[in-house]
Amino acid sequence: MKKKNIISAIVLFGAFIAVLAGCSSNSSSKSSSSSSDSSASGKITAVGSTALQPLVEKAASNFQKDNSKISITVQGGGSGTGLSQVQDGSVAIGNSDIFAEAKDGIDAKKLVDHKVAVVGMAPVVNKETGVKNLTMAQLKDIFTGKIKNWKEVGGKDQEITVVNRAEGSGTRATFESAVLGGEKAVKSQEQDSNGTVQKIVSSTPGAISYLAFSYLNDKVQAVSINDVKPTDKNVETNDWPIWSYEHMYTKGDAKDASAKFLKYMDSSAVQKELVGKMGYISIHDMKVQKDAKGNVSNK
Amino acid sequence: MHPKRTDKIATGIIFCIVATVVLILAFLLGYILMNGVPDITWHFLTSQAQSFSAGGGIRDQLFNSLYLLILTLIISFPIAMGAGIYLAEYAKDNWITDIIRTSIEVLSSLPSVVVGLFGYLLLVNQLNFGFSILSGAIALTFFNLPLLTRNIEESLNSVPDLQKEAGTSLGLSDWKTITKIIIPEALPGILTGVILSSGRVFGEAAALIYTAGQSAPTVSYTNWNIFSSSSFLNPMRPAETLAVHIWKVNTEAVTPDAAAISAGSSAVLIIVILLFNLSARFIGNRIYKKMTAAK
Amino acid sequence: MKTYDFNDNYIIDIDAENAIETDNVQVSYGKNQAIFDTSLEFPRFKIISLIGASGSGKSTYLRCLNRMNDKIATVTGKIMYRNVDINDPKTNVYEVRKHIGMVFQRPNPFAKSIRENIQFALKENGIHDKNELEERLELSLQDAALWEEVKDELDTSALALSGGQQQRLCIARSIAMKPDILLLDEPASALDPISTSKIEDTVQLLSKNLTVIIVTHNMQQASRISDYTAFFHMGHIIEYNETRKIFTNPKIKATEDYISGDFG
Amino acid sequence: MDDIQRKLQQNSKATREDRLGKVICYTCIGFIILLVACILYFIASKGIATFTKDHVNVWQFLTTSNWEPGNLDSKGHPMVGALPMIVTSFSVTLLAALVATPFALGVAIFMTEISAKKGAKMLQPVIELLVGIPSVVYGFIGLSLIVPFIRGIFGGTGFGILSGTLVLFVMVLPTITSLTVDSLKAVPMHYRQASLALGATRWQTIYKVILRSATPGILTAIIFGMARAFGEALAVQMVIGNAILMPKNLVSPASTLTSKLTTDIGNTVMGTLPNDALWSLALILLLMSLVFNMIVRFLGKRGNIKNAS
Repeated sequence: MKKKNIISAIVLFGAFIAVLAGCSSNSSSKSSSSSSDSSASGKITAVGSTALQPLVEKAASNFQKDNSKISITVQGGGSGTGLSQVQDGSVAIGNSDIFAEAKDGIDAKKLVDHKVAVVGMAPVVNKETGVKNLTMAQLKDIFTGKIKNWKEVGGKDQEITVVNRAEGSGTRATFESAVLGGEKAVKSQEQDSNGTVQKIVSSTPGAISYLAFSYLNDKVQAVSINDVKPTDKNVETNDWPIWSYEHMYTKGDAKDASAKFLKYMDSSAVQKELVGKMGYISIHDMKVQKDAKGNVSNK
Repeated sequence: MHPKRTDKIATGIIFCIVATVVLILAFLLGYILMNGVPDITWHFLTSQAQSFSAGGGIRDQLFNSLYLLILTLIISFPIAMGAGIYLAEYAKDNWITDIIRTSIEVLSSLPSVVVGLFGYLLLVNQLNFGFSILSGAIALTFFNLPLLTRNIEESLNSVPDLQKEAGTSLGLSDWKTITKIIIPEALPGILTGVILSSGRVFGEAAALIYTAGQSAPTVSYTNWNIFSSSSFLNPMRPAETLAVHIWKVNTEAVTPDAAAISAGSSAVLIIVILLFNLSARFIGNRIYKKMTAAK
Repeated sequence: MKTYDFNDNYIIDIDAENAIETDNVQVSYGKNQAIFDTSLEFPRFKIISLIGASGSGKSTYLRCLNRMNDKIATVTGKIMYRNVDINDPKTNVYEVRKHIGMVFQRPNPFAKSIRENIQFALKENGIHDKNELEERLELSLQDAALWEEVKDELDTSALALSGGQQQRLCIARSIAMKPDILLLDEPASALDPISTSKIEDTVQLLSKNLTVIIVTHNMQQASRISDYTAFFHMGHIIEYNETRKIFTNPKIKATEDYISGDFG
Repeated sequence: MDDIQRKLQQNSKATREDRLGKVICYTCIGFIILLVACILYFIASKGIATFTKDHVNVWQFLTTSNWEPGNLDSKGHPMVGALPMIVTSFSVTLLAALVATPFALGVAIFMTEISAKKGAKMLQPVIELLVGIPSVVYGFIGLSLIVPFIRGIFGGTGFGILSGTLVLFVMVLPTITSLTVDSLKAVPMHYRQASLALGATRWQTIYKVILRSATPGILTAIIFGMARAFGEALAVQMVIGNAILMPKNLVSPASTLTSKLTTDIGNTVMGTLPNDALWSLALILLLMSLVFNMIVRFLGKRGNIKNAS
């Protein structure tokens, strides 16, 4: 039995080396697997935003029921990863919750944007602060560190704990462009994921942060701004200003399988059903549009 | 002073420490199991995960974790074995050996996120393995290697030199002596090491997010063709493991029952590790007894 | 401490067929030389004991004879066995050890069954015939005076045996290989008197078919069982003669002092 | 006769086996070395880019505390000061090892010297089990139990070095314990017997004989534990607070090298300064663990000499 062990060890080791060697020689012809051709078959890899991942994943699995020849792999990794991967051509689709133009190191001209959903974001505070509404100016002062106690905005005598989002994340970029107007946020805690922020805000007295609408629940207090409530309807008309697109980028125009899948993402099957279930707002329902610089215009 | 008294005090302190640690451990395990066990149902174990509706299970994640573990062991164990034998039997006491030991220790102290990113750039992108079980297994091998190697070396060293002399004096080659006499005797120690490192592999998430991926595509458990992309055995498919699933559910999921899934998955993870632990111990003892004919 | 002149020595040439002989063997551990310039002849089918104080180099010298010092020390000089210099790095050391077996001071049975302990090396050396394996098992255990004690429990672990039994098992393991020469490194020093005498009986029985070279602390043992005796002192061979003569009429003062216990 | 002579001078199966064995072992060890070299090169080349390509001053990188790699300061230099992370990483790791070591020692002594049979049988599986708890789970337990606990006692938010230390303490405990057990077991039995026979009490034996001779092993155990604490990302990230501020005290939010790395790496683009700067953090992490390794080697060697004399 030991002899077998050793032999198998050698064989495996050899195989491992061989696989490594074999694959490294493949890597020169890497495009074959990712941006594959022929009309209704192929392999699509979509990488990037973790926030967008569940939606694309679900859509992909529905899509594949009717298009069995196309196989779609959806992965997270973050918007930055998605954008740089699609720019390198190593994946077919890069998911991002930030405009490619807004990201350093990405040449947005080479990429084609496919907006697939809109996500609204709302400031959230710990329930015990007693604050349900803030003016835009107050919100800005809180996040720039000028207001330090909840009693200054009509709440309890309690120090404010700002929980920001990770620098470079789409959520933070959206929030800062809508709220801070170019000023720098106060240095504070940073968290990357909606789930963790939700948990921290719900359990830390005096905490404030912001979350995508889909993460709002009764554990945290969503805050209205200037008495406008954070609802889908208000986002559609831009009465609620903190929102952004979810993008799926391709390098150049989408081809073949990718094009078919992206078209499916835009179809009412996805937009009416899935997008809403995910807590996103359908791109079809928007009455306004926003460009990469944050300028809003009517559709 | 009073050695007797010191002895009593010291023993008392040690008992307190042990009690504290046991309490912490018991509390942790209790916390995880109490929170999770009520959520474990047959349905939970045998159905697919759901993204945004309640009632999803962890079937694929559980299988992926096990499969990834096995694959990791298949890759890392032989290498660690060879390296362990080298260090225990062939390495001379000089600066080269020093460098080798240092590099193994460095490998073990690399932050998992760095290993994950290294795996991501090298395996996923450069070698074009994609997000796959294979990428994940190789990335995990990076972790596993130093732990296993060290452990194997120690287990081999713990076998008395007399045994080796006995083997060589009979005209057996060093290699035969090592593989047939020393390794069987060191087996229980080696197995403990494998169990320990398996535990780490099982719970690892940060390195896998970027290598094995965070999605569990639907696979068929009846398709035994290892090269088919829908086969559960295909090592080139992306695979979300249980630990990654817990991470994902906790951080980004909008699943209504995320808390329950997370608690249940954690409990399942602990239970699986427990089972694995016990069975490895049992099998190890059996093998040892069989090899040594001890009753 | 008395000092002796190492050049003052008495080494006989034996006029018989030699099993093995060493020519000018020197051993050093790093910078420390442990054996100086040793040339000895060991006649076939005899028992030769190597005696001397602790650290005199007798064990080191013995281990040279089947190249057990390869990895720990530098050995120079010639060791002739069947007209082949087995100390030559080109010589196949594994073959050497098949013909020149060794038993160590402390019993070291494998953590296997009694049967496997004997048969393991045989199988590895290409003997797969069941009958032959069984035959060798029985014969070697009989020669080692162990058969009667263990014949009913051949498949139990060797580790369950007593120290004396384990040592006899180790001897059986070596002679199952049918060696020409058997090297024994203080084989009885860790054992009780009864086990010791059993081993001495075994050794005398064995010498009918093979040459035995035995290192021992125990001078009575040396005088009881061996035909020739070599006295080592501080890495030098001082006297080598028929055992009877060494113990009754040592030629060198150092030997005399050692034997009479007036030493060091 | 001739046959034997011939065999003595020829290679046999055993020679070939040995050669093969050596080749296998050398290949394996070579593979590991290659791997380490690859990773080192990879991290070093990426981490150095910040200084070579983006012209950040190394000294400034290590000693200033302003971290906003996306923005330039008034003089037009990128603001990448990693000091807060370095300080926090060091503090968390050292504190965790400091807290965990006595516990690990106590448990290990209990398992090897005091109740070698029953105690070890009970504790061993539990400790192995703890290694298997994923860091995410530790993180969430930390977030839901330790952070509120610290907040309750010390006020503030509860996030910070202290919470990180406590979480890491539990995480490194099994590592240090099991390695310490190994090194205590490696102390030969006759040391104990000799000491006890001289009339020493059990504690004297443990303290003066066993612990002394196991010192190098115990130090290695601590370092392995520290290594784990150092590299741990997900769990620490959840309880440390992730604020790039110099830690003022043990309960103010701070950020470790790993937590920053984990939080931000997905949001940066390969090849840009923010990304390079993060790799520089990884490089620091690596260098720091190298330094730790060397310290331990040094200590271990001294311990050995002490034992020998």
